[in-house]
Amino acid sequence: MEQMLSLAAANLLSPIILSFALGVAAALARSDLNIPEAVAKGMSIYLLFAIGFKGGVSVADHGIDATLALSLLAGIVLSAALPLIAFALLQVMGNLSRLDAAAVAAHYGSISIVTFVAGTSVLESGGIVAEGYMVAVAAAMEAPAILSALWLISRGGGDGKRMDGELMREIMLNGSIVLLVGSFLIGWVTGVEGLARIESFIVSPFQGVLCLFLLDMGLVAGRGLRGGSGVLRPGVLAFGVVMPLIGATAGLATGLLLGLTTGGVALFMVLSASASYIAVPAAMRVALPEANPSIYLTLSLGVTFPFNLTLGIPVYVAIASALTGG
Amino acid sequence: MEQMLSLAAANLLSPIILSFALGVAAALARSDLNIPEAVAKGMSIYLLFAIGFKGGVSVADHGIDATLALSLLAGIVLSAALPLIAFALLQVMGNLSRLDAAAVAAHYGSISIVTFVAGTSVLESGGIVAEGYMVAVAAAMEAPAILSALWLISRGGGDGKRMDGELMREIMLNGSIVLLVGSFLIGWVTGVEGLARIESFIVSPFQGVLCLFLLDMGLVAGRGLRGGSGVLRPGVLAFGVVMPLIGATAGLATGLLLGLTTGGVALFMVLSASASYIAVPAAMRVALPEANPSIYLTLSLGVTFPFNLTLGIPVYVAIASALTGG
Amino acid sequence: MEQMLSLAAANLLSPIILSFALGVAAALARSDLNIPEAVAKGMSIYLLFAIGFKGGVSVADHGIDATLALSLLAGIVLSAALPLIAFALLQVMGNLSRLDAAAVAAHYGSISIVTFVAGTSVLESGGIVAEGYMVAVAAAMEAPAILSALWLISRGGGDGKRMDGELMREIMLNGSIVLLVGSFLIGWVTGVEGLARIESFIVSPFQGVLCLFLLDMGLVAGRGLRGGSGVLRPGVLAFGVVMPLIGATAGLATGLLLGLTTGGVALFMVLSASASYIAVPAAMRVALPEANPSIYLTLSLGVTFPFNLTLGIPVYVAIASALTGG
Amino acid sequence: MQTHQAKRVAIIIEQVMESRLTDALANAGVSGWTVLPVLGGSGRSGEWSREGQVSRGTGMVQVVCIIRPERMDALLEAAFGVVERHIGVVTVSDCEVLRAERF
Amino acid sequence: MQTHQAKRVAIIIEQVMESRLTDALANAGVSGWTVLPVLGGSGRSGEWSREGQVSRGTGMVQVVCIIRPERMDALLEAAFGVVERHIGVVTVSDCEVLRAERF
Amino acid sequence: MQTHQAKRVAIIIEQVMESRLTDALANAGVSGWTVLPVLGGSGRSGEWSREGQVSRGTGMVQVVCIIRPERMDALLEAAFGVVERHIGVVTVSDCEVLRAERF
Ligand SMILES: Nc1ncnc2c1ncn2[C@@H]1O[C@H](COP(=O)(O)O)[C@@H](O)[C@H]1O
Ligand SMILES: Nc1ncnc2c1ncn2[C@@H]1O[C@H](COP(=O)(O)O)[C@@H](O)[C@H]1O
Ligand SMILES: Nc1ncnc2c1ncn2[C@@H]1O[C@H](COP(=O)(O)O)[C@@H](O)[C@H]1O
Ligand code: NA
Ligand code: NA
Ligand code: NA
Repeated sequence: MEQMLSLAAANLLSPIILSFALGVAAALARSDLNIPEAVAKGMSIYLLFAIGFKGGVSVADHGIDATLALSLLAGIVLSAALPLIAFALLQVMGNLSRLDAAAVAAHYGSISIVTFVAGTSVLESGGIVAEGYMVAVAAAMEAPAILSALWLISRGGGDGKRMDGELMREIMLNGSIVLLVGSFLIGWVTGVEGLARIESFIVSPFQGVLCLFLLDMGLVAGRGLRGGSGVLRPGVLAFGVVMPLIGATAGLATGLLLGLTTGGVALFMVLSASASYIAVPAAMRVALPEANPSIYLTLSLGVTFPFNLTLGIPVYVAIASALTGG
Repeated sequence: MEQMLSLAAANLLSPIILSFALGVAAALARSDLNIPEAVAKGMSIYLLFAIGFKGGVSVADHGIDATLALSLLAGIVLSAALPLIAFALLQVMGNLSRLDAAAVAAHYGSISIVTFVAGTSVLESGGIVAEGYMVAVAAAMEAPAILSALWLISRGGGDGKRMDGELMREIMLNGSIVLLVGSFLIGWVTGVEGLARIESFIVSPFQGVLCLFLLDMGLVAGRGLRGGSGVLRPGVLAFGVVMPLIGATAGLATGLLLGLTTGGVALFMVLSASASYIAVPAAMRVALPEANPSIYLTLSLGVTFPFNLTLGIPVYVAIASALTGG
Repeated sequence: MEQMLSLAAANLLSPIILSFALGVAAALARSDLNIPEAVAKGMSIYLLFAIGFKGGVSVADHGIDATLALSLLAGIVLSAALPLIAFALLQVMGNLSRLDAAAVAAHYGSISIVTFVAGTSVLESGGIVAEGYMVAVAAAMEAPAILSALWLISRGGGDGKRMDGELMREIMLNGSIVLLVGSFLIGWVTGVEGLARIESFIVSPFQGVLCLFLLDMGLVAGRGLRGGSGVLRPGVLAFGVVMPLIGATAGLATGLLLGLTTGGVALFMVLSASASYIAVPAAMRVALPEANPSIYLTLSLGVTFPFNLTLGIPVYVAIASALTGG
Repeated sequence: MQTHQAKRVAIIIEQVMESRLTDALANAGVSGWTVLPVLGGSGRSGEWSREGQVSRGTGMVQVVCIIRPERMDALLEAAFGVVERHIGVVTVSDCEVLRAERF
Repeated sequence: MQTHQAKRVAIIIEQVMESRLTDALANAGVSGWTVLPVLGGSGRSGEWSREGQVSRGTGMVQVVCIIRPERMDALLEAAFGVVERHIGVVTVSDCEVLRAERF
Repeated sequence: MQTHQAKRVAIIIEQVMESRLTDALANAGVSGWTVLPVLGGSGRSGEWSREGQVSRGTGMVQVVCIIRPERMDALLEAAFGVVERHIGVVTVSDCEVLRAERF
């Protein structure tokens, strides 16, 4: 408990969280501070490339763990199952329409890669190692939740043809999945030697870029809160905090069952607790255009993301440490 | 004197000044070399974040100086007073309309953060330290000059309602102030430990980013000179060189009175000598749309900025060194 | 031969080539992965600045070689002569219209600066030094090919007035030439001392930035292949591989005649073998708007660039090493 | 100078729908259009701006299409099939064009 | 396909005035508009382009507004209050819209 | 509110030709225009998009020009001299403007 508190405090006062807070504050105060879309996209490409590459190098370095395939499978199952829980929960807690509830559910089954990156950065500063292939698990968890949610809707009748091959392709080949998996493979192939050549680009400045990126995320989240605050009833708001805890618990169980390291268990918790706000919203705009984007975006980016970033991650890491004896 | 010359020469042949010169030359030669707006904005965000953060860390490291509050106050007074001098001087030297004169005056009371950054970089390469809170002084000096200038206009009669709450908010919360103050606070809170985590992002590449940023500034200044050269009469042009010297003298007196270090005095001179070209022009377009932007932009960016960058800064540093015995 | 194979293999499995391959694969799979135009442009500015600066520093460090002027002259002659060969070859191999053939020919006389950068990076990782002024030779080789191609067209009759002073100015002062030459001069003036100040910006992260840049190039090339694959007949496709070999041979002869170092000879081969895809296409859109851009862009960027990047460069380096005893 | 009657159809629609709309146009035999960026706007579903976007995937674009008057209905039919369930605005205005052989 | 008469008002104005203009529109009861980016232009106050901008804060945008003909005057009144002292151009043209219930 | 008849000429043309077109306009005595960015499009020379551009130098822009009806022919003449050999589209439509003294 004590460790948890000190970890949480250290996390809250780290440059990356404070940068996020600065962004939120600036947006709420309606400052015109803003980071150009192209620059923010450039930073996210950098972060994805770096995290994927380092994951691949770590796999090259430590060899493939027997549980790699099992972990991928578990990630897919979690991503597909969590929306069902979220959907049921939303019908108890909020009273969203079926469409809105399904759209929200899709976001919580899928993952937020920035939350994942923040998680790895907390692990690193605590000196805790994790399986390098967790970035592959992250990639595997992006899409299944979308299918689950569409299945929930089609089951309830309606016009049905929500999903087509084109959309499927768009989801599976969305830029962040491709970049994450691609750089993971590149890191795997080139190994420690390859890392040495680009280390001073992808390792040393990583934390600093993450600061500026989270500053932008804070701006975006703050704007979302300003605009979307009226949209969310208390029940739905509460869902944004309860659901990550449920997800984290599911991730914890999975990680322990698979016998992962402390870091691996913590990252499984982080992934399951996190909610998508890039890939899934775009898919929802195509497949469920009638669902209200303000609801799922405000919830995922304005409530769950800050919650995980500030309180969730240190708590998940502390629990994983306690239960794995790490 | 000798020291001044050698400092000036070293400054003129440094990569950052030469990059600026390259930009000016390319623009004058009408090369299509250009840096995308988003990238330039990204670099300015980086520079503001880095300079603010380092200032905060230095305050955390050395403790608060008793003169912090006094310095802030002095900065505000300087920023408010300099436009009055500038306005009077413009009526003697140029013969601008009252509106144009007031708009120009606002720019010279306010500050140019890039000039400030260039100043700190000259101090650093000379091994001269300065009070970390000077970045806070820079932030405090941005806005008062605008109010002074609007007061000058309203005093002269006319429609009066130039300033409204909305504009006030826009000025006080403009992105660069928020980022500078915010990262200053973050640096202060996280201290040397926080700096250690992001040092290889905000310290090591700083000078290099500044080079590319000044290349862009050179392009912009050169384009301004090309377009605006016809606008400025000799008297107004001369103002662009005389006013910074007056500002620097006021800054010198202030710094000495406050008993700052050599670096602090030099930076007070740099701030007072510099003229805004980002925050103030935008405010003028809203509050004084009848004033001619070519005049104030060409003067501030095409005349005063290069003057300070190349000759002004080394001279101010040399004088500050001589008078503080630094 | 053995050395050639191992160099080629090492090259193929380096992070930069794999990043390029990732980009091509993502584009062919129609992933929506993309790097914002502004960020890509920012990276290319970084690369040009860094390569130019380092070249200048190296000249400052080693003094001017007596062959500098001769090398520049040889580059100009090569750039002007290669389009004549290309034009003749295209009339044998493909059956393009005179206009299309001339436009393609211009691309192959001129150079691709990214291919050059990739070449220097292969040399570096092999510990092979080259004359620093080769970046100046690269700049000198950009434009003459365009004049040659326009002369080919005007000779064939037609309306003639393709080239005007404005276009000439645009070509000679195009951004990449100005930046390359400018930063070369800056590096020369500031020397090793200047490099020390910005080393951690332009040297350490260079390889990493090159990875992301080539990822983007791969995306662009892949999209070009997808769109332009129908345009190219087998004869024209073959030209895209044969012409670089002819160019490399001409470059080899020139480099040996001039008595350059191993690295210098290799870079002369790389420059002559490479085909432009930035400066020349823009010039062709102005001067030869009737020529089909799909042909020359697909050929240069979709065929010749990947060929040089993957196979060409290691082969050229191996040959240069063998023949100079390097 | 000789000009010809034509129609200018402007469709403001979400970016994610862009390729679906242009595919539908192409299927309906329309082969010319231009896509323009949009910075922001306001409508029945509230105000938005590119900068204020919570998700960066949900911006809008404007697709402009110049066609001969007689082909208008086919185009509107095709466009409407895509726009129907989505937010967006479709306007048509008269215009004249040079080089009518192009349309 | 059924279309309805409407007016298309296009206002080219400085970026810094954008929010003031859209606020005025909203106050006048106009709830739909679209903001388009502008790269550059030329007018009585000379030529400018986004790239050539000396200050990056002084670009322009185009605000496009589709409304029912009878509501035009209120809109122009509101817009004019903002545009009056500033550089900029206001044009009105006829157009037709699908889905008239939206306006 | 008092409005005046005018013409709106919109020219979609390659970016590299932009300055040549605006120079021609200026020579023909036209002093007002606005340049808008274009993201992509499709025409007789195939489909393209800014993102899919093989070369980044070959995008397109739209130049919009509001003029008095009587000056139209001079403008079209000038524009056509530049556009002739190039891909691109020229449209003209009627519109009304506020502040006619500006044109
Ligand atoms: N009357 C209008 N005039 C111009 N643009 C509009 C109008 N109504 C809606 N729009 C645009 O279409 C988008 C979606 O509108 P809506 O479907 O009404 O929410 C808005 O954000 C605007 O960009
Ligand atoms: N006749 C016109 N046609 C199109 N745009 C114009 C016209 N006149 C002015 N503009 C635009 O409005 C801006 C300001 O014009 P002005 O107030 O005349 O300086 C110009 O930079 C152009 O973008
Ligand atoms: N009918 C059309 N409507 C709108 N834009 C068009 C049309 N035809 C061509 N364009 C635009 O003009 C560009 C060149 O057209 P083209 O000369 O037909 O290849 C296209 O890429 C489009 O951006
Ligand atoms: Na999740
Ligand atoms: Na000042
Ligand atoms: Na070549």
